Amino acid sequence: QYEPLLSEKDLTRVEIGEDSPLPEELTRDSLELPSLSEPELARHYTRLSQMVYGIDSGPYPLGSCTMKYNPKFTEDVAALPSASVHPDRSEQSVQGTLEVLYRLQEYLGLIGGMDAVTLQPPAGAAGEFVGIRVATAYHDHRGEGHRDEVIVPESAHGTNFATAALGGYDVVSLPSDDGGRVDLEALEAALSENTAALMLTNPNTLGLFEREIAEIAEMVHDAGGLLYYDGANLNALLGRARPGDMGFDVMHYNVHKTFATPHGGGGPGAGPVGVVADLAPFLPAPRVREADDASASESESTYELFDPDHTIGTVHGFQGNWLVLVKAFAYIARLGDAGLADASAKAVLNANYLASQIEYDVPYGPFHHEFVASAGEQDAADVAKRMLDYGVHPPTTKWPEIVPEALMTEPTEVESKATLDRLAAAFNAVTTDGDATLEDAPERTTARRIDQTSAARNPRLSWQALEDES
Amino acid sequence: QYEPLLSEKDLTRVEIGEDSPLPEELTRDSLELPSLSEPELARHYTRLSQMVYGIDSGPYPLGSCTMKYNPKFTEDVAALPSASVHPDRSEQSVQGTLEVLYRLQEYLGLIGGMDAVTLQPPAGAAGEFVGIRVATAYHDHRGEGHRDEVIVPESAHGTNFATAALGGYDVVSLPSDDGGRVDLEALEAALSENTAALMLTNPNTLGLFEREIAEIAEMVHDAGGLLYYDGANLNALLGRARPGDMGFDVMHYNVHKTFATPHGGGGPGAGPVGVVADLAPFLPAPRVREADDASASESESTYELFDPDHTIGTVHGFQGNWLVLVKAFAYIARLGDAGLADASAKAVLNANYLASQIEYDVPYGPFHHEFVASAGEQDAADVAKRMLDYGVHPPTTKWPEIVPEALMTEPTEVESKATLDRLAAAFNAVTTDGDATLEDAPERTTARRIDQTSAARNPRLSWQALEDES
Amino acid sequence: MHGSHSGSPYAPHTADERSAMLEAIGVESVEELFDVPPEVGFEDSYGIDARTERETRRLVRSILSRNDDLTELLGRGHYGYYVPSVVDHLADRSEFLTSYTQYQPEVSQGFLQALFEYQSLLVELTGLEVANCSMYDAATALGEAATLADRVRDATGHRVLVPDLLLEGRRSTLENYVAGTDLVVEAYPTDDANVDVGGLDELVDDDIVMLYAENPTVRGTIEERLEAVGDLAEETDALFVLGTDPVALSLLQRPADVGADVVVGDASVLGLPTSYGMGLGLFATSEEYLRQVPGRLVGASEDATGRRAYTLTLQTREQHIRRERATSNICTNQAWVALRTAMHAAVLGPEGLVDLAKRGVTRAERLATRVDDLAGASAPVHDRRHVREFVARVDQPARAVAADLEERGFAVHVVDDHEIQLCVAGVADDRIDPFVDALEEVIR
Amino acid sequence: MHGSHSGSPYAPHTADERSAMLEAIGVESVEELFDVPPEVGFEDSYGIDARTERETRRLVRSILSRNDDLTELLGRGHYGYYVPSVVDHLADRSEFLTSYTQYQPEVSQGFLQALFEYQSLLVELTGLEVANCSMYDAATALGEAATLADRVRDATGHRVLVPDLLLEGRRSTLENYVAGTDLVVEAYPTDDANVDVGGLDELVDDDIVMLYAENPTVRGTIEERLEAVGDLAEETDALFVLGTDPVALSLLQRPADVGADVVVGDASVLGLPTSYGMGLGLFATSEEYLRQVPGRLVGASEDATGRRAYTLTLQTREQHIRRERATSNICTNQAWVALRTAMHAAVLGPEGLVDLAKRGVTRAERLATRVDDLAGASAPVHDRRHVREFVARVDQPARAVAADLEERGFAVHVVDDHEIQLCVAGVADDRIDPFVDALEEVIR
Repeated sequence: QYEPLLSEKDLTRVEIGEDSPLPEELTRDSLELPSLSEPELARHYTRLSQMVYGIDSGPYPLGSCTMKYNPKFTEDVAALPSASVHPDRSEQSVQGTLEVLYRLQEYLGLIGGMDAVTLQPPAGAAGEFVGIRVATAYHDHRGEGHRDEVIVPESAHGTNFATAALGGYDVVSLPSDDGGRVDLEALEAALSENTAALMLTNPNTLGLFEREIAEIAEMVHDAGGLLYYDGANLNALLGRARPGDMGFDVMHYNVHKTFATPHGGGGPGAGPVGVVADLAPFLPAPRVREADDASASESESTYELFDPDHTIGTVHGFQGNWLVLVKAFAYIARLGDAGLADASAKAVLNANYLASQIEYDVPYGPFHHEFVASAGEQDAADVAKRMLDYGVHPPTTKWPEIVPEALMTEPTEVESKATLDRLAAAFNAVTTDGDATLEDAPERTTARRIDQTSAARNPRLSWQALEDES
Repeated sequence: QYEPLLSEKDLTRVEIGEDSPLPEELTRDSLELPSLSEPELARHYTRLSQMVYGIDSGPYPLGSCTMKYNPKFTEDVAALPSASVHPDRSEQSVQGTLEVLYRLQEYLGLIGGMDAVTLQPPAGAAGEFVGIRVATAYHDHRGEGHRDEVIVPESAHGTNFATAALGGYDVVSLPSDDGGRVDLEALEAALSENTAALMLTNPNTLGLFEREIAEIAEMVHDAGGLLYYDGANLNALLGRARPGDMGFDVMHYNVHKTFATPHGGGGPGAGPVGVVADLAPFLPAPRVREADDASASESESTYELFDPDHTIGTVHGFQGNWLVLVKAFAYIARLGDAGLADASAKAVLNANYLASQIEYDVPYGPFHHEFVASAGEQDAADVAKRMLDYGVHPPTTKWPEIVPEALMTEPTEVESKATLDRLAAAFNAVTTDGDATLEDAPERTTARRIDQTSAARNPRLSWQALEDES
Repeated sequence: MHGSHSGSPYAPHTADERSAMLEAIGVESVEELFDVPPEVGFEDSYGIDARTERETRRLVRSILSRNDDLTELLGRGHYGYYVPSVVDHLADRSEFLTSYTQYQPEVSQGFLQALFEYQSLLVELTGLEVANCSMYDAATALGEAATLADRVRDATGHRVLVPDLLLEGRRSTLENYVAGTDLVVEAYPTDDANVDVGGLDELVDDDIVMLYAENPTVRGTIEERLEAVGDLAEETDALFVLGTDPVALSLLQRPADVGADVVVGDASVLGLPTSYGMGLGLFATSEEYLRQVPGRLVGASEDATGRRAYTLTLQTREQHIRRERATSNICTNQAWVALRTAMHAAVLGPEGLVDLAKRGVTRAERLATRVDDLAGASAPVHDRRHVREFVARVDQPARAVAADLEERGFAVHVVDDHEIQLCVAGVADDRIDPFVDALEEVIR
Repeated sequence: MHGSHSGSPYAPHTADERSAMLEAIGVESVEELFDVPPEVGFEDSYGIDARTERETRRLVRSILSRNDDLTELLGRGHYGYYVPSVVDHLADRSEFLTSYTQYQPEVSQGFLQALFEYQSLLVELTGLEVANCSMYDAATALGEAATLADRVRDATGHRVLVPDLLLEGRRSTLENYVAGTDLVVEAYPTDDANVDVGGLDELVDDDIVMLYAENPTVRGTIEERLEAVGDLAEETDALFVLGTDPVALSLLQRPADVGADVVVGDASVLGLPTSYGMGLGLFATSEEYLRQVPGRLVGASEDATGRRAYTLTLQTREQHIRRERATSNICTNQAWVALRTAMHAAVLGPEGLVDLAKRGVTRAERLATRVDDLAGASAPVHDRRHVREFVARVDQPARAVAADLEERGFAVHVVDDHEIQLCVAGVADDRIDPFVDALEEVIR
């Protein structure tokens, strides 16, 4: 059932007329937008929502995205009126907000094994950028500003490459070894006096733990570089291992992945960054700390903002995605040690179980939280489309490229065995579908296969563009 | 897509074992119910919700049900933590709740032209019951306990008949005149010294205003009876006419109809009752009033509960559907005089416009908030099923019986012209559908035509009954 | 924003549209459509100001802020169990909230299935075969049980026996429900809060059509001799009606096992927080009375393709079909609360339900022991097992104790001159110590 | 309730299921699946206690209750406009909230359409042809604009000019974004809070790749000579980047009409209440730079049956395809906030938007007049037209004035030793009088 664009329901032009409080040279002439009543809008967006597949619709095993169930109660805490404060309030008047932030910094430090945390980065890629900027500041501070290379494994997230480039670095791509892990010889060759950092995720994008991480860390450190941990896969390790203990110097956390804040159709997330003590002075400003309060007799601490000594400044106009951070805090406070460890245990159990149940070839292993199957002779993108017809969301496709026609699958801990079986059945059903079926898929969805090529060739990015056309 | 019953997903039997704090003779042996995780339940109920047509899905012109858009903000006020209080709290500690109730009593009194209001009845039918019980108490009090008949027009809501019977009255059915209104001669004939009350709704179920209401009131009063107003159709009259001014002695309000509280899949609603001064002493206990507060200097009034002198007692264990009442209060406070009058104006405009656009015969008129079309040679129930295929909710069918194959249609004020046109198009499309199509309808819904007969012949009312069968 | 300035913000139409509509109707103005004779017209105004949404929210918030923020140790038929957030979020989905009675089952399958699951929950809890999908509350369910008894029992019988401790709201509502029948309501004696079986036996004769007992009782005691009550009812062919609730049922004796014919009560102990008494009337009975059941029933059926489908069924019992011969006048009921109750029970699962009920016993009895240890108080007053709540004796006047506790942030029931009642159901664990401290202070 | 006792309450599996799964995998225990060498394993615990949902909610509520309940007259880039309830209810529908980037458009049409409508809203507001569907906030959008300038302008240019009054958070973020390029950020002078066009002219040369101005300015003044700024940019082939927001744009000059090449700003002035600075980066530009735009774009297309359908498009600009040659590193963005912004704008409609903007002018200027009337204060400091906010001079030290106001329940900005800034955006009408009274008291 087609839902018209708002502009197809109404367009009303309002002239900025004589009752304008401003002289006309300071104003626009008119504004033309849909003018609709609340009931009409409620129906519009209700209908649109029904054309969206979310976590509550079914399994969503997008590899590397950690699509886990978002507990409803965290929405309630973020919606508390007391959570709605302006960032320019005096510190004294927002002690509650500062306490949440401080406690979350502490939680994340514990979980990552890091000495200092900033909550400012509004997303994982922003966290990476902070990491890279901190690395630059650190090297500059030590008089090693010449380091202009960042090493990134071939199988890394695209953001790693893009972030390094945004930071002004040359990217040195690192091939994998036959087992799908970092090739130590290649690493040795890549490292030099120009190495600023190696960016890794562990387990890597194949779901494999980099067993030689201690040696890797030593090599990078010996070369004078820093070791960066991409937190995208942290959901595999809660209660089992900490990046700080592995020798990582700086890491980001994806709270929308590991700590179950909603993905919101693409965001907002949050990408806090943790660092070892040596790097703490370079973190973005401001951070939160307990104040040395004269009135120490009080049972409640007082919190204050402070700028790290050699701060890189800010990477956000204010202090990041507060409403997301408070949900992450609530999630961690709810689960505690036992819940977090259980989440990772079941995430790993689920990934391995699902891998054992599907008929597509699954190279490498053993896996942690995700695995990458190969669609073999089939086109992975077609496989994904066809899986939609079986009522499930498909995995990430065609990446990492180390596996041909990759189906990168991360079921997370929230799926029941019954759902994993249903998901496996969907994978397996597609294995026997013929080319024609695959190419025609999906056929049971709101929209059938969408023409991406013409969308890009003839970009129509607004209702105005559609009108111009017709 | 079939959604299994919870019991088809899991059934877990928990034994009331040795760790029970009670001796086994005081306990059951075991409890067997589905044991599912929050993510699984979120999906279950999300999926179930998607198989329900609500106001936010599209037009819902169920005649006599006044399915209007439910403003979202009233949910927020009902969800305020301060709204969650126990009914046995001291009056002093729930002044906020009492003030809302008092103000709502006042609002409803103004809107109905009534002198006293009780908010206790939890639904319209419960309101009717209060009205009937109050009438009994009133007559008894005056030594006229012999009055044992309640007159109800043929076209009245089924609840009127059932309520009168529940109150112990013989029901005297009153035919309509050719114009669809009360037949005054028949009324004259029905009235006697045994008449306790006449129950009317105005506009009546055909959407017609009982123009001779003043005369009707006089006749009933002359016979010593009371005139009861069924508030189901009050949405037609806001700002235009008040039952009290027409001579009604007692009335109920359906806050889920007139005052936009959600219908909740069948309830809860609320059915406050207003009465003229003579009947006030008989209302249910307790009611709310302003206290004669010694500290009169305060700007805020103090409120207290009191029992009317000759109260009929209670019709609810506590004080009715508070969470519904607070939404009704917020709705009235939001709209005010102008908004309420506009709601009725547009409800009447919409009904008349829609009536003018549909090709089915629409006898009687002019209409207020609703009209009754006739499906003619078609079966009204089939017409309704077929309308589902056009994506709209059908009207009430086969009632009132005064119109053959009735299609009782009440679009309410919330529908736009575009939606009314879509609704008319759906009606009109069905006029040309053949018998086979009608009998097969609906074909585009979640479930196809459901077999009502076998459901009633072989009642299976629980998952246990389904299991026993298989 | 159509109409936001001077009309309903929820009613659209531009001036152009209104004109077109009037033209189609064939009138000049909306006024013409109102067929109200001038002598009964309303020319005045109500005097109710319109407000913006924000102002309205602030108004209600401001008024409700006059409610004191108390920890409620209140029960007696209305309980403040914590309702998991997921229940709010799912039940508030507008498809559920804004739909109405499932007259068109083909587009209401989701709600029907949820109600079917609610019925099934009650079937398991009660052991009876039939549960309807709601009455208004415990009191009205009790009233409906009496009219059922009136219909199904010997026409000569007319006595309904209820415990002398019955809550006034329930007794009075019951009396209103039977006012149109020949039935009379009489109280039987209780012994230390439970049924005085001997005393009851003396009252029972063939004129009894209904015998009502509660478990737990209004004083929180667990009824110990339900089988005996059931036997008495059976002997006299009276309908045995048992009042209880889903949490109690998760642990206490199954009504079917003690011979109950009808189970009533408030099912919203699951699903709703304290709501100033808003409830959900539980009504379950045996298959024998299926066609006499009041209220709505959802049944399983098949659609035209043979697939499982749900529908309202046995509607010929209902007022919209049967009119004055209906089994009840109920139409709008508490369906959405039933949905919430089903959801809450599902979130708890059988383990959670049993655990919640068990904690009701252990926490109540533990608190009673602590109160008993205080100088100036003894508890429980009744030498019985308790669940959720109990009566305590205080040396000080109970009213003054309650008032002093209220000043300290706690609400309790006053039962008698020197008796208060304390309920732990909705009370967080960490509020118990402060309560005991406050009680100790005020009863000194 | 699986796993609620000692594990994650959001992860199912009974013991039986776990056994079956382990068997299928071919291992004895979950531990075996963890391929973590002991030397980097974590044997300790974090020391974080688990809590029930209720306890967790109470914990957060208790902590946040330490935030004072103040009326915020705060703005400067973050505004507390009232967000209609319907926005919360619709945006919180879980399909929207719990989905992710629309990699599979066939099951994401609803979100894509909403984002397409968001883009269209910005196209109308800015007059530019292309709007992406979000950056993080105004500051990061400004940073992205600079990297865009770096890509599209003469490779030899390296100067970025920004107003000397630019908010520190924006300037610092911009500097971080250009740290990996040759660009340097320089400030141009302002004159009474607006662009000093003469002073700017002196700074401009062919080495300028980007010229940034804001309307309204950080001090709430309306920029009067945007055409002149646009002309200067055009003369030097610099990218003219204009910072603004959707409410301001509803009334103020259309960026396209003054020659803006890129519009940035915080679009969450609609859609979010005050959120401690959480925002929504608005990014619009002309078609010329389409293939250099950072972030996601939704385009209209057709599905296999020829029906209109929406999809993410031009993804070859993005990091997951183009890696180090991407137009930005952004992946997760602020899509859900964009949805809320689109909804809020739709609820207001064009009339409501224009009205909101107009009231921003009249209410700010009216408050300035009232403040000016007070002894010990003068306002506005800048002899300009204002929208939403303005700077006031106070004879008393500004810091003390702000602190005293805070004690009386009002939060204001301190701009300088004797300057405070007052914003009316989110302030209810009936809070203005009390504020003026409080201000009068504290500046005496």
